[in-house]
Amino acid sequence: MENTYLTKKDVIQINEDTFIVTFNEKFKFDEGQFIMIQTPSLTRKPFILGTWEDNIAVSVQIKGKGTNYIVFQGEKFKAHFPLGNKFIPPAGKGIVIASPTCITLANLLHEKYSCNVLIGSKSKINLELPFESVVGNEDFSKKIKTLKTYDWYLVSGSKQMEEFVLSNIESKNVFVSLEEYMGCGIGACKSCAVFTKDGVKHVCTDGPIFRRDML
Amino acid sequence: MENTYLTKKDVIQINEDTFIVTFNEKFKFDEGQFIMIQTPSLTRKPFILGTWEDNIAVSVQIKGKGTNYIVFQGEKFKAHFPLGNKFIPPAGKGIVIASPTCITLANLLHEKYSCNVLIGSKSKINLELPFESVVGNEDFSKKIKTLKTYDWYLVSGSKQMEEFVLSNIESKNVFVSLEEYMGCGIGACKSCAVFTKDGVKHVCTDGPIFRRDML
Amino acid sequence: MNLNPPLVIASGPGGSGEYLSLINPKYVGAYTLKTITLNPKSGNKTKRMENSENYIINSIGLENPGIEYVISNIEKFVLKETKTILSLGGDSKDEYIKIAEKIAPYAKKFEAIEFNFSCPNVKKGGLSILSDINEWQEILENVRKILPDSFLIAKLSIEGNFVEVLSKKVKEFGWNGLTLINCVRGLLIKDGKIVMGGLSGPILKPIALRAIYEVRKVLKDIYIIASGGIYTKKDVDDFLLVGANAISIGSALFKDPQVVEELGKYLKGVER
Amino acid sequence: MNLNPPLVIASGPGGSGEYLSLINPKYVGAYTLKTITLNPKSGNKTKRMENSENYIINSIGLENPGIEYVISNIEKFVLKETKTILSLGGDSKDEYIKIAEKIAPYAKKFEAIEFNFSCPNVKKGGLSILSDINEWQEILENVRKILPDSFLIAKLSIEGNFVEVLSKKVKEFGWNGLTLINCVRGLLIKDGKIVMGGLSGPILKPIALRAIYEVRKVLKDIYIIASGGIYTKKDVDDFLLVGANAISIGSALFKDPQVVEELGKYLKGVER
Ligand SMILES: Cc1cc2nc3c(=O)[nH]c(=O)nc-3n(C[C@H](O)[C@H](O)[C@H](O)COP(=O)(O)OP(=O)(O)OC[C@H]3O[C@@H](n4cnc5c(N)ncnc54)[C@H](O)[C@@H]3O)c2cc1C
Ligand SMILES: Cc1cc2nc3c(=O)[nH]c(=O)nc-3n(C[C@H](O)[C@H](O)[C@H](O)COP(=O)(O)OP(=O)(O)OC[C@H]3O[C@@H](n4cnc5c(N)ncnc54)[C@H](O)[C@@H]3O)c2cc1C
Ligand SMILES: Cc1cc2nc3c(=O)[nH]c(=O)nc-3n(C[C@H](O)[C@H](O)[C@H](O)COP(=O)(O)O)c2cc1C
Ligand SMILES: Cc1cc2nc3c(=O)[nH]c(=O)nc-3n(C[C@H](O)[C@H](O)[C@H](O)COP(=O)(O)O)c2cc1C
Ligand code: FES
Ligand code: FES
Repeated sequence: MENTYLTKKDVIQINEDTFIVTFNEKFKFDEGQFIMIQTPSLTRKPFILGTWEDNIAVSVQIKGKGTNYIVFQGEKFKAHFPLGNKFIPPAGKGIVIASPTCITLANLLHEKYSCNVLIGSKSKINLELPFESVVGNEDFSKKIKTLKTYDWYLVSGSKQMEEFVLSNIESKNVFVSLEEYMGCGIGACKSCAVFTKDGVKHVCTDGPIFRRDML
Repeated sequence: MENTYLTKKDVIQINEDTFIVTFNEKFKFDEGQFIMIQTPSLTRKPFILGTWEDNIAVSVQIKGKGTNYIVFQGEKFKAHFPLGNKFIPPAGKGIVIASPTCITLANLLHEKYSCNVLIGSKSKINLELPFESVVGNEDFSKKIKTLKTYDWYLVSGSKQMEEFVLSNIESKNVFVSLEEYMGCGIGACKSCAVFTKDGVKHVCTDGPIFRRDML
Repeated sequence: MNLNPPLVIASGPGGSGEYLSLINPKYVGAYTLKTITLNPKSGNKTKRMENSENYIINSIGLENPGIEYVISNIEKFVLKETKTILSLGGDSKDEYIKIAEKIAPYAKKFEAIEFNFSCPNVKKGGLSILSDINEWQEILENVRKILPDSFLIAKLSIEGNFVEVLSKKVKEFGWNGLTLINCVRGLLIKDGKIVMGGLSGPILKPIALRAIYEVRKVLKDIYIIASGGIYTKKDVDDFLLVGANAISIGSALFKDPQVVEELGKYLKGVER
Repeated sequence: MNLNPPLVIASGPGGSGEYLSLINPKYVGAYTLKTITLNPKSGNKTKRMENSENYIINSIGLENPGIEYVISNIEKFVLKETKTILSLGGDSKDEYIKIAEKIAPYAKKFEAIEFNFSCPNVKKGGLSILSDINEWQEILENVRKILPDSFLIAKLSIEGNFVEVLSKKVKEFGWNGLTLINCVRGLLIKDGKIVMGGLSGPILKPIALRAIYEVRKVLKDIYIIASGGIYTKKDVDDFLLVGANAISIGSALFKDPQVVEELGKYLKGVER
């Protein structure tokens, strides 16, 4: 694990409120891992790691002061990374169903596993994407109902999106990237608990990606 | 009493850390009265009212965020004014001994009563003044010891300056402009107490200027 | 108690009505006077106030002219423009009881009488009247008898005992309301100097919200006036959400007295 | 206790040593483990944490594997890189006494044993162990007997009773130290949802400073670890000025673990 500075390379707008932020630095990480980025907020902020145009990148949706700082103000960030576990998809053809906040991870998985990607965005996407996207709940729901033939599914977006996919796709190989408030990202603070069939687990050390039968 | 907006006209630097701020608005007030100006701080900030080049003006020494805001950021301020009592000097020849924070009051008194003014500044004065000034403690002390012939004295500056004048000038007509932390400026909060021979008084409603025998 | 709007000026910051020269009484449901004690008090030595980023700290020490003075000038203390809440305090059981007896003949002139059991700036062996819970209960019992017809409010904070435990006692002894919360004891070091006093302003909000939440959980039908860091409409909404009946404006007066008009207007429009 | 530097990692935010992967142990005087209870606890439901401008609010609910697990894995819990302080908690007198008995054979492995009497997020009829002061004193008495050679620290906050009153009891029963203060109960409404928990971070600083000031005034020779909103050198200076022997880093870990190195270096240079 590293605890060091990263510097901002580019900011690329995806839709209304979500931006890809690329870094100048290169470091090793596995698909599914995340980073905790320092901002003026009292806690560091977790983001899923991915790639964009050969750079390490996160995709950040503006929520409050911390995300606003990362996208619009900060140039150099203290951060610790990589955190959490590698996502190892089962064999076969998979699809990543993601909101724009997961575009950089989707991109990485797409390149590595040639899996399909479906981006579901609330608002118009302003960026040319190398994979399919739909805008709005209605189109998203329709689309999901047609996706029955994949060997695995990774859903990463809002709770609403995750629940919709879970209740419409029956495969046991549906994986979900969970979000809970994170204080530390390293298993110390116990803020990111999820209650699973095997008892209490932590998104930061046991996840962030869980298979549906765990939940 | 008014509770309204004032707009900044000019900012004129006096020395290292003190600035005259003039306002576009005209309103009635008496010599010795003060104003409470709103800033991002949790309490409004008191300043002695005066004049500069025919404008109503305060002179502001940078102390913290509030004063910094008034001098460098704010353009329009909520404020309530005028507060406190009129200073009515005794008959005869008087002198105002003041730090740069009281230059606008000194100016007003100078124009109204043709009294003398001595400004004692810690640092070099960058502004042409219509009255005498000295820089540094040493010159100030020397000068004070020569001032024995006035009918009245008004001291307005640091506690240190006031104490020095009080202990070097014997006249019963030494008046001191007091400063205590002010929450309200209107006699409500009781934060600005001074303990006098006549019991507890309040700078905002009984002052801000007190004759030495009161203290 | 029926306040329209349900907005109260807090005891202390509002003095004895001085802010009426800066705010429109139409938006004040009731104006609480600064706490009065049996004997006059000249208060603590200065400095009595200081501000930090998100709090004010004060150690006024209940400077007040004493109850006899109030009684002799009663018409000055019963405000014409708004309903008036009288706030009373003391250092001992006897003082609380005596002051209640003295005010009894005039009690009807006030919309409510609030007893300040939580001033962090006066001392009884270093602590407040709450350090002896039995003595405190005797106060509750006696005052209720002495002022049988008054709307009696206890003002509490979070030190001394759990606020929900104290609140239950207040209800048990037949009192009508609670003001939650008073300042919490704090200390600030500014320019190398120690300033001690009670904390007020934004710092109190999450603490006051929780206190009211816990008290409302155990007492469904007591009148609660929320106090602590109320400056904005969101603050008002939050305090109503956790169960307050009215909100009180204290430190916000020091920032901008117009907040009363703004929040008063807002509250007139809110279904209570 | 002799800590060099006099800097402690607070119980809870530090987990059971996880932050040693991010900070240099040279600058840690002692590492306090997250509070352990008699039985394992899975903690409260989520959301367990949220941040606001100047505080963090958490309701972890003492999630921990229980004392038996700790004993079976004792070498994992006694940190190699730094001195370790064990933190123990409970919901009742019996639990505190039993856990003390269980750990007694291993007590020497820890630099000190801290008892958490102030967690705002577990319940005993809605309140903490301090709601019955007599029961609490029996805990102090019994634990001292069960662990005669340990450096015993009581961790208190400002609710339940006056902190200086509780602290005097701690000393009376022969305990060695105090950690002041734990989180204060708070409530935050974010996006229309209520988040309850303990407040930590900058909001606690003026409250903790005052608590330590008051306790030091009445207890000249007890070891005091300051806890509450310590992020900067000025914070360290302020807490030392009011009488703390050591300072503790909790929430600041979440902002920047390097604060430990910065303040640890600073403290190594300070004459204690
Ligand atoms: C494992 C994980 C991966 C994530 N990956 C991404 C990502 O790739 N892209 C993305 O845009 N967002 C991601 N998030 C969410 C992102 O961390 C929050 O949106 C961000 O922290 C908000 O910070 P803020 O200061 O702008 O918000 P605030 O104004 O502080 O709060 C706004 C909202 O964000 C939540 N939030 C704030 N701080 C945290 C925190 N430390 N941990 C979790 N939630 C928080 C709050 O609970 C609140 O609901 C991820 C969250 C987790 C747990
Ligand atoms: C009657 C009176 C008249 C004054 N007239 C002038 C003047 O003409 N020119 C001038 O430069 N200064 C004057 N002052 C002092 C001025 O009000 C403070 O310097 C100013 O309030 C500091 O605000 P801040 O936010 O910059 O400081 P902070 O960072 O908040 O504090 C810095 C220092 O200023 C003091 N201070 C802060 N707020 C107040 C307050 N509300 N009342 C009193 N002191 C405060 C603090 O105690 C502290 O010592 C006067 C004070 C009083 C009481
Ligand atoms: C300067 C000052 C004086 C106060 N005096 C009293 C008082 O005399 N009696 C009382 O019950 N509360 C007093 N308080 C407490 C306030 O009424 C109020 O409960 C507290 O400040 C929290 O609310 P706020 O954050 O809106 O100020 C005082 C507060 C301040 C700031
Ligand atoms: C997430 C979190 C968990 C905590 N858990 C514990 C705990 O298990 N035991 C304990 O004694 N204190 C616990 N605390 C309190 C801290 O040890 C510390 O006393 C408090 O947070 C104030 O210090 P700070 O402002 O530096 O965080 C916890 C605090 C936080 C923020
Ligand atoms: S974020 Fe702290 S334990 Fe997971
Ligand atoms: S400033 Fe409030 S009484 Fe003087």
